[in-house]
Amino acid sequence: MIDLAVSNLLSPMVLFFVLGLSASLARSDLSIPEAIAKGMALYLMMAIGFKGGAGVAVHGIDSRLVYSLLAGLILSASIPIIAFCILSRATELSRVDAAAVAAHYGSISIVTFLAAMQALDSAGLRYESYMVAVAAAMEAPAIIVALWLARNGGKQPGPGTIHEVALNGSIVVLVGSFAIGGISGADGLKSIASFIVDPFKGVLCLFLLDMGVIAGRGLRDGRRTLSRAVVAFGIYMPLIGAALGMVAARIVGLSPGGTALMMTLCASASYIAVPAALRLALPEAKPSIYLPLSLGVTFPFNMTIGVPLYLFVASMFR
Amino acid sequence: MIDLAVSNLLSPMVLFFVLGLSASLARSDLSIPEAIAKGMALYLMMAIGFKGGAGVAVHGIDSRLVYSLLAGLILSASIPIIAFCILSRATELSRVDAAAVAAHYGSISIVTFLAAMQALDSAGLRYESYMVAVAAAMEAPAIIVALWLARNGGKQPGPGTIHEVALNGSIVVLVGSFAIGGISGADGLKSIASFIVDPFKGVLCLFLLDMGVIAGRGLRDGRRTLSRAVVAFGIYMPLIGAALGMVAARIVGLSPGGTALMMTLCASASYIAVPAALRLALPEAKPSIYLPLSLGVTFPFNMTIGVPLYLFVASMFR
Amino acid sequence: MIDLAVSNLLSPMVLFFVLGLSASLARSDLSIPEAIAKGMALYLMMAIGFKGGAGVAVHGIDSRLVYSLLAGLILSASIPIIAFCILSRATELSRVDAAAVAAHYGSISIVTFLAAMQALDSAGLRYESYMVAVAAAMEAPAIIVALWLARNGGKQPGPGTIHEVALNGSIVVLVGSFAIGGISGADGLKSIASFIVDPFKGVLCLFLLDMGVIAGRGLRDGRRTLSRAVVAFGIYMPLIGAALGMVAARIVGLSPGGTALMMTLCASASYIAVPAALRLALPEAKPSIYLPLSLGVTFPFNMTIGVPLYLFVASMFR
Amino acid sequence: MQTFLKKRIEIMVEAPLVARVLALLDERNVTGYTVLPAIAGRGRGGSWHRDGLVGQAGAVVQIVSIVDESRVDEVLEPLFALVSRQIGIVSVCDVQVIRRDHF
Amino acid sequence: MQTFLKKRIEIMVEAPLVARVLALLDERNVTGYTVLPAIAGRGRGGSWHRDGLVGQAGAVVQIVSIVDESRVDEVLEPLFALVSRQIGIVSVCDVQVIRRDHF
Amino acid sequence: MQTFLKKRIEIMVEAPLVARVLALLDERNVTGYTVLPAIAGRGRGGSWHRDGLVGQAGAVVQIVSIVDESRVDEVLEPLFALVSRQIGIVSVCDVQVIRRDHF
Ligand SMILES: Nc1ncnc2c1ncn2[C@@H]1O[C@H](COP(=O)(O)O)[C@@H](O)[C@H]1O
Ligand SMILES: Nc1ncnc2c1ncn2[C@@H]1O[C@H](COP(=O)(O)O)[C@@H](O)[C@H]1O
Ligand SMILES: Nc1ncnc2c1ncn2[C@@H]1O[C@H](COP(=O)(O)O)[C@@H](O)[C@H]1O
Ligand code: NA
Ligand code: NA
Ligand code: NA
Repeated sequence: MIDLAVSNLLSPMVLFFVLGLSASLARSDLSIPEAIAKGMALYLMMAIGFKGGAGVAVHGIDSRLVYSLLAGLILSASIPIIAFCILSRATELSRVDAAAVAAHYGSISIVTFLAAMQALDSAGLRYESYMVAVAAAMEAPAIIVALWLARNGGKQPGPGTIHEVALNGSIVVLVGSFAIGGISGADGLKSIASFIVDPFKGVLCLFLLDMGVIAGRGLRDGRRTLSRAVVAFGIYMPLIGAALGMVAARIVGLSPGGTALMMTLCASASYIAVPAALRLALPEAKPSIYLPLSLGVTFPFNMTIGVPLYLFVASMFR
Repeated sequence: MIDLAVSNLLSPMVLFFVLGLSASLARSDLSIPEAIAKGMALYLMMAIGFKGGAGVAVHGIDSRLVYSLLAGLILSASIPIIAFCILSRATELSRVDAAAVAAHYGSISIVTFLAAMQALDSAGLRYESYMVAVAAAMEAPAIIVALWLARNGGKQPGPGTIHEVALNGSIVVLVGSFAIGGISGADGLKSIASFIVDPFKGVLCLFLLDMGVIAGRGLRDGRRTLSRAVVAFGIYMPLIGAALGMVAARIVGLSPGGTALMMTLCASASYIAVPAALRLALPEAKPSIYLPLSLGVTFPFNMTIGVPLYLFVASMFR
Repeated sequence: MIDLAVSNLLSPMVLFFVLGLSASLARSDLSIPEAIAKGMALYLMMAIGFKGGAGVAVHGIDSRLVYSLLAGLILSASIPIIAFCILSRATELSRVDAAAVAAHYGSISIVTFLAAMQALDSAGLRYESYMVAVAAAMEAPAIIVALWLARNGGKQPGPGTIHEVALNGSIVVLVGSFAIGGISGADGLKSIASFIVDPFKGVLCLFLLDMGVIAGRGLRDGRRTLSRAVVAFGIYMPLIGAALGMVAARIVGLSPGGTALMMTLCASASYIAVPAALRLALPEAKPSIYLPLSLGVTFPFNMTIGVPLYLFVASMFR
Repeated sequence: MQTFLKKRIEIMVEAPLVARVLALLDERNVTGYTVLPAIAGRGRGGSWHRDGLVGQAGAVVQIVSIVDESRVDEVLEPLFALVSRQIGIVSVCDVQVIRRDHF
Repeated sequence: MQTFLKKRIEIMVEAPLVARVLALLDERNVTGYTVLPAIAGRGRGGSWHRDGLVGQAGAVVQIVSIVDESRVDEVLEPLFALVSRQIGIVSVCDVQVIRRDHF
Repeated sequence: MQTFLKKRIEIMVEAPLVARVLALLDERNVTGYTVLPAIAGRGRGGSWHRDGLVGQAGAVVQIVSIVDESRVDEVLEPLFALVSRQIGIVSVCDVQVIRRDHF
């Protein structure tokens, strides 16, 4: 366990994240241009989507694929309800703010997922290729549930909002690349491997440097706007999510690697897709609560402590 | 033929193009930052220029190089005249608009050229390295001819316009990299191969995802502004161009691969350099006609049907 | 010597620089988006920092490391004094402008440093990995000395300025990556080598194309604003700096490669970090003097003539 | 030189809302508008910065539209309704233009 | 605080034309100008968006120049001539500045 | 529709100075501001362009802040002091806003 945690904490990936975080907290002017960050995000989506699809093409479609997708959908829809109940009791947040925060924890952070995949690769643990599809499936449901929680029978999200979330650029690239990878198979993967496989880890390091800077900014904002009870939620909620993810993964029968990924998905909180959707669908909720909480508290927690913990727990099921 | 077409249509390259196109038509917000798209375009120019130049350095200068350049210049100057005559008869476009559209078809689309090169590589067909130089030579002449057609003896394009087109950034990078490749030769190529050769195909995939989005936007705009006769022109004109290119390539004696590339150059229509030049030199012409036609009709046609067709026809000369 | 110079001048790296320079002087509209240029700069910093740190991890910490850092600090603090004395006598610059120019020559240009490292690699000359740390150490001291020269006992730079320079984004990435490379060692380097090692040279070529364009712009501006005496200073000052660097390197006992790098650091002039700092700390100094001088005169001089010269001189100590 | 009095409407609105504002302007047959990016800002709800990978939430975009005086109210009313629950600032000033027909 | 009345000229012009507009301003010895990027827009000729690899055609850029009232006509006349055949909108408004000498 | 008179302060300032200008606005409790990028410009000190890897020196950024008339002087005085030694242009114009409480 300690070995795994130390080797994860000393991986270039996590170190670059910490570098960005520290630079941001020390008020360095280090920053990555928005266009570059978006370009890298697109690249990472394209790469994991394609690799996942090619993996499925090679290993064949598993009966567990469908169960895993179902499990993901159910978890993404039920975690917000649990989060909402906890927030209503344990914090001072208003109904609307609690629902908004809950939506973030039901949805996922693809960067945390990437970090977990990379940690599995380093540890030599294998995982199901289709977990990428599960990640994509878990992006949206939480938003719809949260809107229902916020309104409690009031007016429902228009079809506009659902369309916007489902055809969100990054989901399109992820799912589309997954499909292209599935069609192209091993040959396709080989033909573009020197773009999407070889430099992948390095790009992820540079990307995490940026994410560290952003998380540091979130942390600084959070100091002013978040109460202790809310910060605590940002740390124990991932553990609750991970536990649920673990149970679901065991029921579906995922491999230890797949279990670790499912735990990571449930533990992670969105900070891009969900905030944008909520600004349209739930403008009364305060971004100054949900953004710093997800980005400045939960994301760094998962990157440093959460992911190695989930890996350790999952690896016991070998 | 069907094999070739299917394998081209199912290549990751075309699939990513189709993904972008579909996302755009479904009104997804998928988009690539302008800076990233420009950076990739620069990279692709640099890479094909350098590889072309290094190829010439290795294989020696071919007597056909000069004839090919000449053929390219003549085709780029004469295709607009043919296009103009057709447009004047078959469509309702004004003299100025017809000349503007004609200019686009005389000039070339470097992305279509790249796609054809990649398809040739996949099919294992070889081509002359200097075709890159032919592509560069064909960028500008069409503009001058078209201005002459539009004015029909009226005032000529000032030296400013010609300077602007000839020293256009992307031509400078293409020609400059060709020269640098020629000077550096095989050693130079080897020293930067892991930047310009290995990831090339993958970058092209990501770039075509973007081009698909742009083409989709063009297609959407075109629906509103283009008449049927004009849309039809955007589909049969590439075939006429390709036929002329084929004849020229046979006369010059190009290899089957080189023939396919010459056909592609003649069939493709510009959508970056020519529109910008025409806004200065022929502001009366409506961009809402020539942009969607070239980008939304001809470009997707060539990417999906045209290129495999030209390859098939050219491969019969083996 | 002539061999070395020719092979350096005909390396793709220098040829791309010259391409950018010529395009800019011929008023081509060739330009690289700011975001891409910043992204490449970040990449290059990350790559040389990491490689340097991993190198130190592999070869162990050298007692000369500390001496080299010390030498760098002393040179960076004393070169501005020498430059200031020369400028006061040989040019018509005001006290404040002379101090501002002097600051640039005490600090360093990391791109020139990269070009020298690459030339050493091509020539098969080895150098100390920690020279990257020396480069980082030499960025800031010159600024503080120059402010003191400009004010001559007047008000000192506030702690704000020093904080801004020391936590400047690019220094943070360079030093941080050096540290991460040191912690990750050879294994870490291997895991991201296909991102930071393989494509490095190619990225540098594209980056130098951009730097050529910028230098050309500087040269054009300089023609209008710089007197002959100032231009001359921009050419002989690097030679003085290189001579001092050579002496220091011999005293410290650096390898021939390390000596060439130390000479290059002393010969090069900053054009990003120092100008930004001076706009805050010494706003009376005219950017229209120091920017074109450093960027349009000294930088191209070092890229074409300086670096091969320093290599040749240093290689005689073999 | 003869110029004509028009109104310049400047809308600063949070990025996720831009599509709706533009749809509204289209609906009201405003002759044209231009969208300008912003890189940073501060308001009562805290500060934001566009560097790095940031979502749209928080960021603000500027929309400029020059319209005839007679159209101003027709545009402001629904804009007010739209922006009142969201983050947005609308300001109007007098400008002189040289081409009357364009607006 | 004492301020001085000047004119703020705002030119929205299609990107390929920018170099010519700036050359014109230089010729007329305007003391200064600043060019701002735009990301999207709509006019009578349709809409445009700067994302992706798009050429310059269609895209619009904003040029802002603050000038003395006495110079306005001198600048507007040739601007009108230049812009009349192309895509461009010129508007002028009153502003107060704090440094008189600068313009 | 009822509107309220406010002042729009537009500050064009060299990029290295932006942090200090924003700190000043924060200090004076201005309710908000938005920072817009610029891509090129010319002034008495020559021209600049943001393409390529350029440092911050030379480049200009635009800061827009809409404030109540009563606050204008309070903001302009220290701005003037800050900008007088540096590169910067401050202009103020009248605008009508639709939400009074925001400023
Ligand atoms: N008075 C103002 N002047 C200019 N921009 C403002 C002003 N107030 C707010 N903004 C912009 O609108 C965003 C949201 O403001 P708020 O809703 O007050 O948090 C800020 O981050 C600024 O970008
Ligand atoms: N009334 C307007 N206000 C602001 N920008 C405009 C206006 N009309 C046109 N534009 C801009 O100018 C471009 C060309 O307009 P047009 O020539 O009408 O097609 C549009 O795409 C907009 O970016
Ligand atoms: N009159 C003006 N109108 C608009 N922007 C200006 C004006 N004068 C100067 N600028 C901007 O301020 C920068 C510095 O001006 P200067 O201090 O005159 O060199 C210029 O590069 C422009 O971007
Ligand atoms: Na989750
Ligand atoms: Na053609
Ligand atoms: Na130096």
